[in-house]
Amino acid sequence: MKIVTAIIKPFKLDEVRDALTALGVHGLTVTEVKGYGRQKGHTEIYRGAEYAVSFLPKLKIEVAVASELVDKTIDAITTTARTGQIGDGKIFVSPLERAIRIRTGEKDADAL
Amino acid sequence: MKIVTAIIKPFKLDEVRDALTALGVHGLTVTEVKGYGRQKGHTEIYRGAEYAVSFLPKLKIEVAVASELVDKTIDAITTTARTGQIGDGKIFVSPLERAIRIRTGEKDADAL
Amino acid sequence: MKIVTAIIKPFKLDEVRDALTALGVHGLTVTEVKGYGRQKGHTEIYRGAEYAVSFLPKLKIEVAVASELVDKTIDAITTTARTGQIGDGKIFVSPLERAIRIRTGEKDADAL
Amino acid sequence: MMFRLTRSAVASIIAGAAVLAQAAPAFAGNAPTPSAGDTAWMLTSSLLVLMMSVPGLALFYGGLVRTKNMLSILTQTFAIVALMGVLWTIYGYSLSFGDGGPLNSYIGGFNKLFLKGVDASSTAPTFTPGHVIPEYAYFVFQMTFAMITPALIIGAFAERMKFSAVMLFTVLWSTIIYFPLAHWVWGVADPNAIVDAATELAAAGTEEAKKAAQDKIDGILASVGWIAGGLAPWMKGTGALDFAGGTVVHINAGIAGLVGAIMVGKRIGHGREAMPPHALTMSMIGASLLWVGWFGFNAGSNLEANGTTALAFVNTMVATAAAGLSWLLTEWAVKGKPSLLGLISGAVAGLVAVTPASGFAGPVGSLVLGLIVSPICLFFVSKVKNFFGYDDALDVFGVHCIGGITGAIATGLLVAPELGGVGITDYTNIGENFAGKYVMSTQMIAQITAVIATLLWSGIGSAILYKVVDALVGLRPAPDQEREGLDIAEHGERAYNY
Amino acid sequence: MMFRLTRSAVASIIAGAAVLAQAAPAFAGNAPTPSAGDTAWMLTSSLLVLMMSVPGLALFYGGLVRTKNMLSILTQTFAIVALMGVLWTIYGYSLSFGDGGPLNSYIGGFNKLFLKGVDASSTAPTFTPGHVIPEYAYFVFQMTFAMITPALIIGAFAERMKFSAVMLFTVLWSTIIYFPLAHWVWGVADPNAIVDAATELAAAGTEEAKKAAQDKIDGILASVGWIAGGLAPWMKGTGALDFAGGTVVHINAGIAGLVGAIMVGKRIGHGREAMPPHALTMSMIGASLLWVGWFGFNAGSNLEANGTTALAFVNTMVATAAAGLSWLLTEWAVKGKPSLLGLISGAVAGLVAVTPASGFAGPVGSLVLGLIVSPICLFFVSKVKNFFGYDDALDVFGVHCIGGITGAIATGLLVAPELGGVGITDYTNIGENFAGKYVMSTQMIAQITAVIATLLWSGIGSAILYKVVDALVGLRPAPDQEREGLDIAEHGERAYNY
Amino acid sequence: MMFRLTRSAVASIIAGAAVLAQAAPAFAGNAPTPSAGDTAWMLTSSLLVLMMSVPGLALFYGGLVRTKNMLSILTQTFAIVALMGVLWTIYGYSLSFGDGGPLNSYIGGFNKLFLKGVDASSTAPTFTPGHVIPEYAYFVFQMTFAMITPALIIGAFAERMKFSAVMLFTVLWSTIIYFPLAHWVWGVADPNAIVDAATELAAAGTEEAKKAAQDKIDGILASVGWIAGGLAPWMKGTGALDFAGGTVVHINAGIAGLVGAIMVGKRIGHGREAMPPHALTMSMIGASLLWVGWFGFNAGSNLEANGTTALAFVNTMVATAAAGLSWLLTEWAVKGKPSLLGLISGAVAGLVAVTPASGFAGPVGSLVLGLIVSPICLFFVSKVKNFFGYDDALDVFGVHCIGGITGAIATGLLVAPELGGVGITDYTNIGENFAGKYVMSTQMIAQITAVIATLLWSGIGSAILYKVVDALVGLRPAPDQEREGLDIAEHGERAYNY
Ligand SMILES: Nc1ncnc2c1ncn2[C@@H]1O[C@H](COP(=O)(O)OP(=O)(O)O)[C@@H](O)[C@H]1O
Ligand SMILES: Nc1ncnc2c1ncn2[C@@H]1O[C@H](COP(=O)(O)OP(=O)(O)O)[C@@H](O)[C@H]1O
Ligand SMILES: Nc1ncnc2c1ncn2[C@@H]1O[C@H](COP(=O)(O)OP(=O)(O)O)[C@@H](O)[C@H]1O
Repeated sequence: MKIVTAIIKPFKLDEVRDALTALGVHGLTVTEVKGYGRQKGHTEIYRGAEYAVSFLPKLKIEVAVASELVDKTIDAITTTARTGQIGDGKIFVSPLERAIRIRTGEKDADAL
Repeated sequence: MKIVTAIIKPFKLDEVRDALTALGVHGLTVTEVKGYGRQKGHTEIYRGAEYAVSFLPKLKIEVAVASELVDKTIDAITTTARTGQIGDGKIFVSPLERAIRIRTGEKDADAL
Repeated sequence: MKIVTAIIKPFKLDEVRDALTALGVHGLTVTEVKGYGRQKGHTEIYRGAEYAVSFLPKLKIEVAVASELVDKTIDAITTTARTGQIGDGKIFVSPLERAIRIRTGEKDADAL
Repeated sequence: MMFRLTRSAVASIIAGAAVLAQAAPAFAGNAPTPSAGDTAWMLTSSLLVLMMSVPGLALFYGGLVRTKNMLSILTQTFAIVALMGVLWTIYGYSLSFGDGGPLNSYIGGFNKLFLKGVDASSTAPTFTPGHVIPEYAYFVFQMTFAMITPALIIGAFAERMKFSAVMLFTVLWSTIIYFPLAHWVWGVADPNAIVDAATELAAAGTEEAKKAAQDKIDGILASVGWIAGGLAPWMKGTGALDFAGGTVVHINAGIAGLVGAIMVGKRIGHGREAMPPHALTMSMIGASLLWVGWFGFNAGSNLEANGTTALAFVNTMVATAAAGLSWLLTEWAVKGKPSLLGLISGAVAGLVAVTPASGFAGPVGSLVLGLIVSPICLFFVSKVKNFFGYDDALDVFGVHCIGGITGAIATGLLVAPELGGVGITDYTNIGENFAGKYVMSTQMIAQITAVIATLLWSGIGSAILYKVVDALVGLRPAPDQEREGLDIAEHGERAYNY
Repeated sequence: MMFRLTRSAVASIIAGAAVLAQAAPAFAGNAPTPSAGDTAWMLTSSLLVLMMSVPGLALFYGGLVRTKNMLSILTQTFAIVALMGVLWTIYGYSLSFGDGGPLNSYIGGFNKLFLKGVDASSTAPTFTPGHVIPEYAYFVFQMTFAMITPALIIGAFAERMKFSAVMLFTVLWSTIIYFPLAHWVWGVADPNAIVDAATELAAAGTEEAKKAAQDKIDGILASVGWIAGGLAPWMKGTGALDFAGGTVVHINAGIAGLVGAIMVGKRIGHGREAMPPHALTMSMIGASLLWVGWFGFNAGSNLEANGTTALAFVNTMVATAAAGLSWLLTEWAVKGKPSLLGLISGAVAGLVAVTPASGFAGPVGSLVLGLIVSPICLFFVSKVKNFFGYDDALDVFGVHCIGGITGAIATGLLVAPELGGVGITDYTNIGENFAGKYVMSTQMIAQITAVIATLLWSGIGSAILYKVVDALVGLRPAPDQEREGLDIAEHGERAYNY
Repeated sequence: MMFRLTRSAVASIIAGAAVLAQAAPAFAGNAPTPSAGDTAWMLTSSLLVLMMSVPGLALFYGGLVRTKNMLSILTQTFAIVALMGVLWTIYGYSLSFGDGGPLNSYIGGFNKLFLKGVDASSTAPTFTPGHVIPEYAYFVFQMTFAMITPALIIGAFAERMKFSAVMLFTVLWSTIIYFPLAHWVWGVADPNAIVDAATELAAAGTEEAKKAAQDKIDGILASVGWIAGGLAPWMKGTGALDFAGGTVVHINAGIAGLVGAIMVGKRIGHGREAMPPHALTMSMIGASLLWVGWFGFNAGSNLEANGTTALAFVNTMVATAAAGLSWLLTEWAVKGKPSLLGLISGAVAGLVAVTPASGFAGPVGSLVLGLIVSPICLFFVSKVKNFFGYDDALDVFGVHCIGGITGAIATGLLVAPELGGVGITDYTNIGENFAGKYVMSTQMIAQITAVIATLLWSGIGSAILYKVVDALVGLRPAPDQEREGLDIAEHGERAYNY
């Protein structure tokens, strides 16, 4: 199993979620994050003071999937989350050794 | 070492925390997340418009533990976080290669 | 590639970010988290009731870096985020198998 | 801003010997002086209406948009208020309440530009012969109405119009639509003048004296706003009743909003993305302050602090309570849950509906009006809006225009003494306390004329002005900017940095 | 709502020839007319009291609950206000201030259902012979009191009662507990009637004339609320002093809240989970608006704008400042840190305590009252509450009931001229400006009677009503719903979508 | 608080026979009685000024700090208000408005400690001979000014001063700086006394009678605050004009804030870390309530509800609108984006600038004043502040002190009849409605004297007091506490627990 972590633009969430459900991914976890990268931020001016805001609001999506589903998952996310502009985000894949469903105690594949 | 990540229902935090401390886990990190899964959300109605809210508030707990503690940790979380209803959440275990305590520079086991 | 995850004190963010950019790390993702550990919290009193607040605000920084950059990254973070007081935080290093840039589809090293 | 004295008001006046004594000189043409009580009430009312706009309306609207557009609502509202304060002082007051000479039935004049000739001792008449208030008080009370009306419009095209467009539109719209309309409906004759002339008539011995006096009366009654004086042929001299601005303020702003919402187009993601209110707490604060401030709007419109003022106050209280409750219960029955948003939307609908009726209807009439207006508005904001699919973001049309029409029509009925109303007044009838004759059919024609005239003038006029603004500065920001939110894109700020 | 005229008030009246002149006719039985100044003040006061409820109280309470229950507090408060506005118009006013005929010492009558017989020229007496205000102003001022009182109760069982239960309870409680109690305490005689009768008595030549006049006086004094008139045998005709509602509003709501908190039970997680206020900022706004609005509540209760009104205003200012400071310092000393919540809780405690005393005590007396009430309330909300372990979520009992009792008792002392108070009034004593005789013992008996009567009537009555409501619709939502929060479970909305 | 009657006011008075009739006795020395209308207005004004402080100013400031210091601002503001309410009652009123005997030009006396000798029938003179208001109303109106002034200061050293230091400083500063200064500027003669003496003079037959009367006049005019009476040799008897407190309130607080900001030092991270306002929504609510409440501050300062009151009201409206707009446009032009913070900062700057001029200037003069004050203040808060690098956190100096100075100087010009001002008044000139002689040069000298005197007295005095406080309790919290935020460190609470 793998944990697929994607950093995306906030307004893309619903599309990505739908694409993943279509794949048969039954669940995911979303976190509001701030991203720093190539994408330029904006400046805010309060009376005298100017602030360069380089951290931009992004969403982090974490999906635990069976290894064989990883590629499909990546495709689904890339296609739906892409706008073609700087700041679209990243996808990271890390190993997942075990998964447990708290309610039932089911393990690994059954837990997803 | 492993990173144990648990998605739980918010009001279970204190119980889980206590169970972990009892195990001798000295620290953990909590993040507010939104979860999508089998658990049904609710609908909100604002004047005309209806919204199906499918993302539910959850807490993500991350604990770095020595490998031998993983099972105990999982048990502690499952038992305390379980309500038996859909939406209780998941536990994920991933490999952790290194850990450093910033204050002292202590490494790995000593850093936890 | 590795994912370096650091839990730091909030007001240290800018310093850490600058140190990393100096290293040539082009991006990172920040999450507001609550940390529980050795560092004592404070008590809040509302009319009659007293609450011991043991969860303290921290920032979680996630950086995907090429393996050879890991040590430099760790040093950069430790030196800048350290105040020498309890609660400075931790650094965790986990394996990262794949990375994709959503915009271009670039892979791994090129994606960072 | 009623243009006819309610009989009860006169009654209560006649009753008080002291007051009569003070009123007497007026008939003899001496200048009456303002009473401290009336002045205190009018100043209090003026600041209450300001409070309706900022922070009231700004919060009511602001809470309903998404976080990223919060400041754009607050800035637009506050900026419109500031802008109108300046325009009103320079030429708005003069165009609305100045003397239009031969054109007086359609527009005021330039005689009061920059408050020319007005000082601390100038006075303005009330609706009770022999009573006046400082003209400055009248000027500033009317200013607050000119401030809030354009601010009401922005809710319709919230989250997607450029700030520059909003400001430019406000300048044009207030000048070309609002000031003339205010003159049509509120450009009325000075009761003292009528009463004096009528007194002459009564006293006139010779025929030509009679004729002279009669001509004088006719002249006075002819030189008023055409809706106020019922000057359209089919109105037969019966003017429309609008105690505090159902037509000039609410129908006017409501239709201008609808047209704007349609012409600027839907918000990106409308219908697809969820756009829940970002802070209902703020909307509740706003609605509450609207309610509190509205007493200045309605009861202040009596221009005095007397029994009729208390009546307008009671009506404003009762209709609002009834309408809030009625929306809550309807929603509870229909959608299964009683929501705060429904409750406060109902309260606002009640306030809008009772506005034209507040000084004419009786409390029980207002209670009924409140109970019925909510289901009507709810039907429009849920069913009608979805059916036609226009994006009236904050339901300016559904609540203000529809609620305003309901109130304007109802006023024609509820003023009837048989329905507990205060009846009609005729200043020339000095014998019987200015009692006038109420005829339902004629009155309803007047009411409907006022409604239709407002819908046409403001609807068509606004459409043209939006086109002009679009041509000059463009109505809409770039899609990316709209997506990022107007706060950062247009104002370079964020509402919250928690 | 004081039912006795303060001597100073009379003094200031007697002083002004102009006023006397106006007052004179009253003695001769002619109808006095309302002054614009008094009318303006009463209308301003009415909207201020509305502002106390919405948004004031709603925010003060709402800020103290958890995010997930914010809207439930706002909705309950706003809905209760709307509901009471309707009930008050239909029958509340009649039951509270109508004529109860033979039962008049216990309850008003049905003669004013739907405001029967009231129009813009109707007037209500004030506490100065020869003065009146429009009855509509009196009606709506009293309405705002009926709106806020039930809203005060909800703080005690916040976060855990069904909306339907709250609404049903409000209907029953206001009808069966509040309206009668208001009549007991505020159902007073028209000063003009007394003075006229007393004048007759003075003028009476023959014995039977004397007797007739005396009977008239006795009749008038007998047909009042039993607490107001001191009609209980042990009260010996000395009525309780409650200038603005310490008993009817605060003790009444406070005890009803305590009973409710106990009967509905503790919140899930009470004592185990931390339940810090979700937005003290909102509570601070609420407390501030309560303070601002409370001037309408207290100074408005003088029903006129005169020197006594200014006294009530000053007392409200001074006691609140002193109480806020006193709570802050006590907490600082005892708990080590001065908190905002403590400061605003103290201010509210001061407002509650000074309410019954505001028109009777002197400023220095109010200063002292403010200083002592805070430690008393702090002791109840921290020590007593924890000791008994009831879950009075927002301390309605600890602040309103205890503060109200402190104030009610203190009023009996602070009214004493030796303590800077204004003394007692006796309208029959027209010779010496209605100077009355103050006897501490009798006065204290009257005060204590009022307190105990309120505690018993409201305490027992409320207990029964909660049972009824529980039987009919159930008091409490399902545990899951309570855990999810009432906002989503009951209203289908969320307070914040940042 | 103007100490001269504006001619227009007199005019409007003289006009009304009724009023004259009432005024007449005053000249004969009889006690006039307060009118209900004036009393209602003064009480309304008092609560409006309270609303400016809490929640107005607290929110305006609170929204601009970081989340972690929100409660510290709210607590400091509310606590200062409570503290000043107590001090004012005990000795503040006496020191400011009591009789200082031989020292009367510099300080009031102890004759009114604990409101000695004041009761509900005591009255205070207004600026119209023959008019009075209840002294309690005057007392409490003035109290609200003493409450807000020290609260204005805290914005300058926000986020970094200990609560104990703030409280101690407030006690010392109000006692040693504010009360005397208030007496200098607002310690004026009773118009009735002057007019009575002048009447005697006119009537005086014999030489010594003339002399006696003249001496009386001179005596009265000499026993006033030195700035009010123009008693400094170079002022030649021409007092400074400050209608509502440009010097006493705004310049005074502004300079004290600047000194404090410098002495306590910069915030940790100032210049390096971004410190954006945490909730501009709150600042907008605050600014709006400041505007609404300011009508009590300015128009209330006329102490009556008449034409001049309406003028002050209009000026307050117009200048604020113009200044808000002007800041918005300047910023738009200079920085490229029109911001909400700029808009509301401009509005506040306009309110500050028009304060001293509100009852003297004409509406057009106020319009111009509003347009120019914003660029001036913007220049100070952006350029000057950055140039010198002091950390005036919330721009108390840049907006209140600079805006106050602009207004104080402008008042000297705008009062000129040629510029639409109301002109100067001289109570001894009873023949021509108290018309006085305006000489620009002398008037400007008086204005500048008032400004400089305030800057020196408050600047130097405050510096000493900060040193004293630092020595006694320390000004600044530990760095860690400052970093954690004053809310938790000092008050043990958090503003938001979402
Ligand atoms: N090395 C990295 N480690 C973790 N997150 C990163 C890294 N680089 C970028 N990100 C995240 O991806 C987001 C988008 O990256 P950015 O460079 O702005 O645009 P693009 O994705 O088009 O390259 C950033 O806002 C950040 O949240
Ligand atoms: N495949 C997944 N990857 C990541 N998080 C998941 C996944 N499936 C479920 N979750 C998280 O677990 C939570 C609970 O899952 P859900 O299916 O609702 O109930 P249950 O845990 O009883 O199966 C979800 O809200 C989501 O946050
Ligand atoms: N075992 C752990 N797993 C995950 N996070 C941890 C763990 N231990 C500590 N942390 C995080 O590190 C932060 C600092 O740890 P703490 O023990 O308070 O001080 P120090 O870092 O000086 O040891 C904690 O607030 C928590 O967020």
